[in-house]
Amino acid sequence: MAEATRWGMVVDLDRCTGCQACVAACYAENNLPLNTEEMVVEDRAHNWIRIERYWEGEYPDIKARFLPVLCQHCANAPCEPVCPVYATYHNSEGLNVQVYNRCVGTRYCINNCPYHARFFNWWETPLPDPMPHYLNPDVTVRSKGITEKCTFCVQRIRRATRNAANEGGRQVADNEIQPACAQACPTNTIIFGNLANPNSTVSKLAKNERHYRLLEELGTEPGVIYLKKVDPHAKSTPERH
Amino acid sequence: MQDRKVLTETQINSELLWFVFNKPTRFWVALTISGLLFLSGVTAFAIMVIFGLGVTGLTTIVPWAFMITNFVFWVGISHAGVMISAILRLTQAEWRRPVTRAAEVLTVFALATAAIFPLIHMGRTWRAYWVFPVDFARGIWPSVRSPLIWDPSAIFTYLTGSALFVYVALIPDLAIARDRTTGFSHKFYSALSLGWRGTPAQWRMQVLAGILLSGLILPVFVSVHSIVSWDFGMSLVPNWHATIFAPYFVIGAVHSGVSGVVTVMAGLRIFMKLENYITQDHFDALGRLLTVVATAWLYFFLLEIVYGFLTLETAETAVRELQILHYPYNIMFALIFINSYLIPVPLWLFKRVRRNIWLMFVTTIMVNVGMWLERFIIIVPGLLYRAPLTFVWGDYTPSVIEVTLVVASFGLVSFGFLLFSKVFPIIPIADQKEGQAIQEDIKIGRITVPAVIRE
Amino acid sequence: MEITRRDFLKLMAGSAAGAVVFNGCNAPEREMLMQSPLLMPEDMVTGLDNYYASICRQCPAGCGIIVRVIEGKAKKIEGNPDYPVNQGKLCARGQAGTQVLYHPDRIRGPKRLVGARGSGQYEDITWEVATKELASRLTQFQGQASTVAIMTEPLTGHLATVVKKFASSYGAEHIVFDSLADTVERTVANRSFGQSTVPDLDIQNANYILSFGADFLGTWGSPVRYGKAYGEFRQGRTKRGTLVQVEPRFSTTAASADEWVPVSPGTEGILALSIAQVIISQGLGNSAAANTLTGGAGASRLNSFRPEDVSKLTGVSTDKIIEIAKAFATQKPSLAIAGSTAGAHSNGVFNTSAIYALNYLVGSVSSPGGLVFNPKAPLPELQVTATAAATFSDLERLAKRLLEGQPPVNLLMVHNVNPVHGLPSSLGIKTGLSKAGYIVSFSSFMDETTEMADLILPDHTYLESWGDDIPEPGVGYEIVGLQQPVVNPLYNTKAFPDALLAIAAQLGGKMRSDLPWGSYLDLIKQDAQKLFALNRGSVRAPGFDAFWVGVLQRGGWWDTNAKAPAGAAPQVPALPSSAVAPSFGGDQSAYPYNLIPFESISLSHGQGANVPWLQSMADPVTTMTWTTWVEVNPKTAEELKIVEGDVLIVESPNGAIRVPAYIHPAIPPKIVAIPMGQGHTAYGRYAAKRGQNVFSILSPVKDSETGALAWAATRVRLTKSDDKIKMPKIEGSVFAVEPPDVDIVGVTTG
Amino acid sequence: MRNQHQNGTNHQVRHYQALSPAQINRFGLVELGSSGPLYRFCVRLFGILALLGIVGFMMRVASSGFSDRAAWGYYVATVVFIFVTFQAAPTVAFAIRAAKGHWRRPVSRIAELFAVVGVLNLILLLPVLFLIPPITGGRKTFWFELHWLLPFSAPGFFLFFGMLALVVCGLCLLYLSALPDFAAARDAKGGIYTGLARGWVGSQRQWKMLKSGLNLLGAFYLMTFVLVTTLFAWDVSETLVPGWKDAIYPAFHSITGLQGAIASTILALGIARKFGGLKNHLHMEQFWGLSKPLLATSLLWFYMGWSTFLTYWYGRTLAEQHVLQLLMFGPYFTVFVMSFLLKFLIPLLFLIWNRVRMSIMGPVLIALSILTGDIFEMVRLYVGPFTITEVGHEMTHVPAAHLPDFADILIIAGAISGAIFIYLVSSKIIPRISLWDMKEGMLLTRVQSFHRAEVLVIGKPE
Ligand SMILES: Nc1nc2c(c(=O)[nH]1)N[C@H]1C(S)=C(S)[C@@H](COP(=O)(O)OP(=O)(O)OC[C@H]3O[C@@H](n4cnc5c(=O)[nH]c(N)nc54)[C@H](O)[C@@H]3O)O[C@H]1N2
Ligand code: SF4
Ligand code: SF4
Ligand code: SF4
Ligand code: SF4
Ligand code: SF4
Repeated sequence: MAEATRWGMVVDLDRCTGCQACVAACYAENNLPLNTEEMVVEDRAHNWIRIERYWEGEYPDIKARFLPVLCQHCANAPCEPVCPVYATYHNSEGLNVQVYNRCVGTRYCINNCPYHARFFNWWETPLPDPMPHYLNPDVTVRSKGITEKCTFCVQRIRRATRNAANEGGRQVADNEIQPACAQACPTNTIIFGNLANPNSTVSKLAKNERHYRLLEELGTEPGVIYLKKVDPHAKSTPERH
Repeated sequence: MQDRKVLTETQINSELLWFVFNKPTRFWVALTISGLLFLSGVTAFAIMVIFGLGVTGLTTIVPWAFMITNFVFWVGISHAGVMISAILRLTQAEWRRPVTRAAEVLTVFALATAAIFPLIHMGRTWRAYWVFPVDFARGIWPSVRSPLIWDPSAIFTYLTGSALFVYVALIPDLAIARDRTTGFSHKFYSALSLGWRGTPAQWRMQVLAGILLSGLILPVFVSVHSIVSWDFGMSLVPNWHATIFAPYFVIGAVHSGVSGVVTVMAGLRIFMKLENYITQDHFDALGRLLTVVATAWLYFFLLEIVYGFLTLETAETAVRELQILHYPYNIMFALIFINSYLIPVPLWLFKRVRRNIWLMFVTTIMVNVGMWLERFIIIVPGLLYRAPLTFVWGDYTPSVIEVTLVVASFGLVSFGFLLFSKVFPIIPIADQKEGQAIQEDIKIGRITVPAVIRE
Repeated sequence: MEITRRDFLKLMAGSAAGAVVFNGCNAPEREMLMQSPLLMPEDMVTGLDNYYASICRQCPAGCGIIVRVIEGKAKKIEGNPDYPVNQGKLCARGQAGTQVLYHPDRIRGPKRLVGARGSGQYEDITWEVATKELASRLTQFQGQASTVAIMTEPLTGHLATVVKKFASSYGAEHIVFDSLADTVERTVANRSFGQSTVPDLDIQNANYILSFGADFLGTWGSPVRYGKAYGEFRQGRTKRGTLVQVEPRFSTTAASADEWVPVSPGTEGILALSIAQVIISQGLGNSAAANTLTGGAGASRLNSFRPEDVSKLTGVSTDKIIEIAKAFATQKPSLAIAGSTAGAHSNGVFNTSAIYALNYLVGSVSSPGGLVFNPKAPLPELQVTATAAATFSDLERLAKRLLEGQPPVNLLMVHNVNPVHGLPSSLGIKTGLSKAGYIVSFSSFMDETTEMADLILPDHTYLESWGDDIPEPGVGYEIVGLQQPVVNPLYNTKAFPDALLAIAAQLGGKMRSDLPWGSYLDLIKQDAQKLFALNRGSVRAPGFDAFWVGVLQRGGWWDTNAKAPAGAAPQVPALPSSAVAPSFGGDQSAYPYNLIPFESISLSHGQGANVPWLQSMADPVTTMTWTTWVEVNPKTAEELKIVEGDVLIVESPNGAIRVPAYIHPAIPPKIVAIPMGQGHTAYGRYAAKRGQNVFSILSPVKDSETGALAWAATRVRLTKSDDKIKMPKIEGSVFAVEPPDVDIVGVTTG
Repeated sequence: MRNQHQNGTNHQVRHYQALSPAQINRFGLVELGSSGPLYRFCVRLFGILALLGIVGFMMRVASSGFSDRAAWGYYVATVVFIFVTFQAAPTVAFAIRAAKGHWRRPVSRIAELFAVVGVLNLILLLPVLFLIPPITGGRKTFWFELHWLLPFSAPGFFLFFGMLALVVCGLCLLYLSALPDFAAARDAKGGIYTGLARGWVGSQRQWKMLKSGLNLLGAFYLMTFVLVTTLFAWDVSETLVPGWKDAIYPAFHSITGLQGAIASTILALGIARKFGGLKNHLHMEQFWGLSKPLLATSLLWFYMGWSTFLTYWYGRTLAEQHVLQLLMFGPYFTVFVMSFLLKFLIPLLFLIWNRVRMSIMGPVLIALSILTGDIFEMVRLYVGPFTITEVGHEMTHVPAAHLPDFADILIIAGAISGAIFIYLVSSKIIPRISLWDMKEGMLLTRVQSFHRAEVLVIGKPE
């Protein structure tokens, strides 16, 4: 790519309703295994994006706060240095990439991801026929013993860049790439784009005064920028602004 | 050393080689039991490979638990060998002589067992060779920035070193065995004893090699557990990400390792009837050593716990709270403290306890129960309450498979140890004789004081 | 010193550790470039994909979809960015369509019962045999046509045409079944606004939304459409809107609201009238409207609703009522909506009409930021839209008739509905069905009702069929959505309308002439010609073929200029001067808790239960998956000495179910809530024998005016059982609150 | 009695100097009370410097008062320096006694004598107590929210009583160890020694009590020392720095103390040998014996420091970056490099050679390097933290380096001189060599021939 690229995302918490459309979209796009009841009970379910719900206050003055959490594609990703085989690495476009067929399944990266964004294939999880028909051919189906996680729908990024290259080597347009979750999200909570381009929608949104990054104090430099929830009735304490 | 026995060289030879040349039933029983335990582990591993790691109790929240705990535990035990041999050899502690080989052999088998665990805990053990630089064709290398690459390097260095250590010290004894055997055994011992004749030149070489190896292996010994600790320290997991881990792990390893040696010594003394060699003096000396080590360990243990609170950060304090207040971790926490310090150390202050083989046997086993739990409580609670994201805090219960693997590891170590002691003398014969030679008495007025000759 | 972790690691890797100590501070900020030499699927070209526009049929909202198809296999469903209802967005259920299409438990061809009814023993037959079989039955009962009934879901578009024609031509009864029928809302729309369809909501432009029970961000109405508008309402414009949710249960919408007002169940209307009282007495609202609404009497008509008088009854403080009233009247445009629980009481119409009337007071009827009315369909042929569902009273009569055989039901044809699962078991519908003469099911899945069938003529799934749709709630202008098959039918199934046409053809005579089309597609195309002839709207073309292609490509036809006529304001009915109190099934002393069943955001009231993605998708607030739970307030839990996962026996006067408790900090202490959708005994491997069906214990309380089921009017008692389960939920093992020292969910007050 | 075998091949025997008990006594007691010109000069010099230190202290108070914490950084660093070097030295006496090294006997007293420095340091500590912010000040602290339980400034309270216990213990240790020598002095000279040696007759019971008393007091001294170091580490430096979350730091600090203890002892031995007339008592063997733990503690110092560094670097949270910045790479970079060189690199590069270890000059110079390094180290660890005013979890900006002013220099020089002054004076009252220990050693050692070699036979009575 000619243009400097740092793929990033803005998640506007004031829009999110916790509806889970993004979760289902990610299941469908990325060939996630079926999260059986056992997997959920055993804390082994795969949700590359999940909607965390925090409680604040007590009945009747209680608030639920929704927070979509996915891989933050950290510029300083703690998951990367611990991998002994380079199965997770950083690419030149700012993506934290997971190379499934290189992963030996140490799960060290899972330990070290402060966002709990990584998932391990505890079993082989075949789909009953004819369900494999809906599998996305652009995305590997992971076998047992491998760690996986949100890729920012890298296959869509690849497709768009390839198309752009085929169309006379033009630049990928702003908002041309939509990860499945962003595409589905009814409220437009999720916006994706190139943070390195100051004119992109994400870059502009990222400068919104409500912006913050999750667990920023860890110095991971996430590529996902959150915009704060607006709550006129929030019990505002000095630390929480 | 109050109760030094005077033994003739012939007596030493025959007593220490008795086990090698005879086949007592108790040996075969013990070997079979430990072999079966080991086989149960092989079965458990096969199940893991065939069905996937889902058969364990591990979860996305706790991806490391029993197997890694057991890994750290055995690496810890393995520290006793060099601790006893190298340090005592360098400081010329006389009482070391009968203790060294058992300690070193324990090191080798404990370490070999430990090395198995990171491998079988992998999701794709069959790809384990990728952590070594093998993929020349595609130019794909392991990542030297990962502590998981430092681990195998350190462990294999240590394993090679300690195996060499055992072997070098073993050569004169192999020659003794060679001279007393015929047929295949003779050929076997001949080959291994590398033409040892006991010439002054050979002895000089042997002593020099021993001292050199001792000096070289000490840094390795410190590095191994430091590196193991960095598997945790280099992460961002609350409670794991602690500066203290390297020395804390090393001192903990020495604590559990020396305790392990005492347990094994007591077991040997009873099992092989070695009262003439492994004497109460040894337990006395090791007991005193343990008191010091345990106290140092306690200091680090307390520092580590206190520092979780000192930060006043939720992620850290939550883990301490879990460790100290919540079932079942509170029980384990109490057991660690009680088993590894509160009961044994005050007892060891009494000479009578230190000289009581059964009490030493029991207290050192207690220490290691505590130390196993200590590793567990370092590893698991930190993961359970990993990050400030309280939304994803979880639970962990080990599965039968994991418990089996842990039990099997004890089977494997005993199996190896037993097999070794069947083939080689477990007390260094030559060293024992040297000790006999340099012991002296001196008279001061009316009392006689035991003394040793300083070269 | 700005050193990235990678810099350091590189140094570690590349140089002696000692060098780091001294050089570290000067290390340049540079990324460590490490491209993998391994080939990944995303790097490969995997073939050509096609995208087909169609309509989502996972719920009645009817969003526009685009399906990615590769080599004849549907891969991914996406929102149609062009389609006015959802504008490119899609909900989770919409995403899950591929799992419906490729579901392993689909019925793969026509079947005939060979064993006893309900035994599940069927033989495979051909469509020819199947059609003949049904035709001969129909011929047999031609004399007593009224003993034949067709039961379907609420239908729109040409499917409604075909079914209605079929029924009327034969003389059969057409029963429209919907567990959560919108009868009350429709009645109020009609009475208060003179509308035959439910109005659309201009959420995007509203400034203050006062929603009574309407979970419009979760399950009510057109969630994707409303969700999209809600996003704009929050952050898509200069002034952020305010949302107040008045509801006894903490729904998804309550969770997103600026304020949640837990109101006593069934008193929503009283609260609304109290708000009206404040607005009128303080002269805040539109005085003309106030005059009309009070029949000229002014605030005095509402004297019995003064906040201080109703505060105790509604459980909302006087101050809060006044505050809401003032805000509602002043922060215009404001919008009052009622739905779900507000209407699901014995006084449902009273509640709903009182709430909607508030819109008159602030001038939000048919104005920006308020209620938006829809025009009639562009063609009279499509006017059959919005088939009103049978009321609960009708279904009670049906059940009685089935049970007593008087008058008999000789032949019952069922399409896409599951009354056995979706009705209170006190009705005895299952026993009733077992007594019906002959049952034919057109279902794609072996659900509880289909299990009772004698003959099964499986329909295609919606991704394999043609169809059209006039969405309701509409978009404020004329729209016809077009549904097309995106893949060839997987199995030996037949589209329901085509099956009916084939039978009609077989029956011949009047049936044949009333339903003359060779196929359902012919019918659709025939009317598409008329749309083409209008020569306006989103697709205009020189010839029909081009028009047809255009409509297929865009997913339908619409005309943004064709809005509802301004027309004369409808007759505004006066507000009641006295309250209609709710009544409940089960008396307070024996059954101390109000049970609020609620629609699951993923499973709806049961349709989604066979789809594994939807089963594993977390409920937004509790994060529960795969099962049923009962939401219990922590205080109540303390009184009952229960903890999460304890199985409770939830007992109403009409039955009991065993459900694990979820300790829910945001449910009022005297209320318990249970999601709908589970408790299937059949319906495929992912649905069967899972959770409990809350419908089964509902008391047969009805809205006093319409006879609709008052499904939120049951009282229960709770008993702790000895069982305990580990809850299948996404959240962790502790109560998730933000730690004091870290901002997890950033919140700002302005 | 045998004389030195200058050309012998056997090193142990080479330096073995057998003296008779009478010789030992005579030599040890003759110097008590008497003094040479060099001694007198030193006492005067250090006395005057100490007085200047008091002047410096006055200047500090006058110019900064007690509220400006930053101004007191060098003062605190000096107190801790004296603590981790001189005051630490008695631990060496205990350690070598417990290890039963046969070469230890002439070393113990020289190390134990440092206990008297504790009295001075206890006094110097008093101002520090007012400088540590109280726990009620909102700072992150080990004492949590315990202020309801502890109505006083908890850190100062525990630090003071810990220090008091240490000083008392040190003096008791010194007194007990010197008791038989006092008795010898009493027998030879009388005077104050009659009072000091009261009751000592040398009965078996008394000897037994003396031995176990020395062990107990020594162990207690070591543990109290570690405890007080830990308190210094926690309350006087670490908790002042937001984000400094370093569990190893107290242990690291204790190791600094043990390294300083050995270095101080070696330096004192060197001076005593060169200028104090102890040539016949102190031999290469003593320096050799101490140089091994000196190397070990230097290595441990690096090891623990590296652990912290590596952990912080991998963690790389913002807080950790700031702490590294403050303590290593930022304002105190030079200071850090100096302490790293003097306390680790130089000792390592030289002490790994047996040739250096087996000499007298070598260990002494290394000890000097380490002690100098300790000054830098204390500046790094205390001056920096004292310049920080913010409280909380994370430092938002790293303050600039704080340089010493004239008052600070007077304080540093004065306090150290004061410590030396006290030591010198005490050594005229208490024998610098443990006479009874030496005599015992003579009794337990023989030189014998073994086969063709001449060997030492050492009695091991326990
Ligand atoms: N979806 C899918 N993908 C596949 C496969 C599959 O089965 N399904 N099969 C895989 C396999 S086995 C293979 S071998 C590859 C084949 O993949 P390709 O090598 O891409 O094969 P083709 O598409 O058959 O032909 C390549 C191009 O060569 C042109 N061509 C034909 N004759 C000549 C000629 O004489 N000179 C020149 N210069 N060009 C010519 C053709 O017009 C065409 O544009 O595809 C692989 N990819
Ligand atoms: S969020 Fe986790 S998985 Fe993603 S880059 Fe960061 S550390 Fe790695
Ligand atoms: S689980 Fe896979 S990606 Fe993660 S650290 Fe291990 S090998 Fe690397
Ligand atoms: S970006 Fe793609 S992979 Fe990541 S959560 Fe969204 S849909 Fe899933
Ligand atoms: S789809 Fe959008 S609104 Fe719904 S949960 Fe996901 S991010 Fe939130
Ligand atoms: S709201 Fe209904 S129609 Fe729209 S996508 Fe969801 S299920 Fe489909």
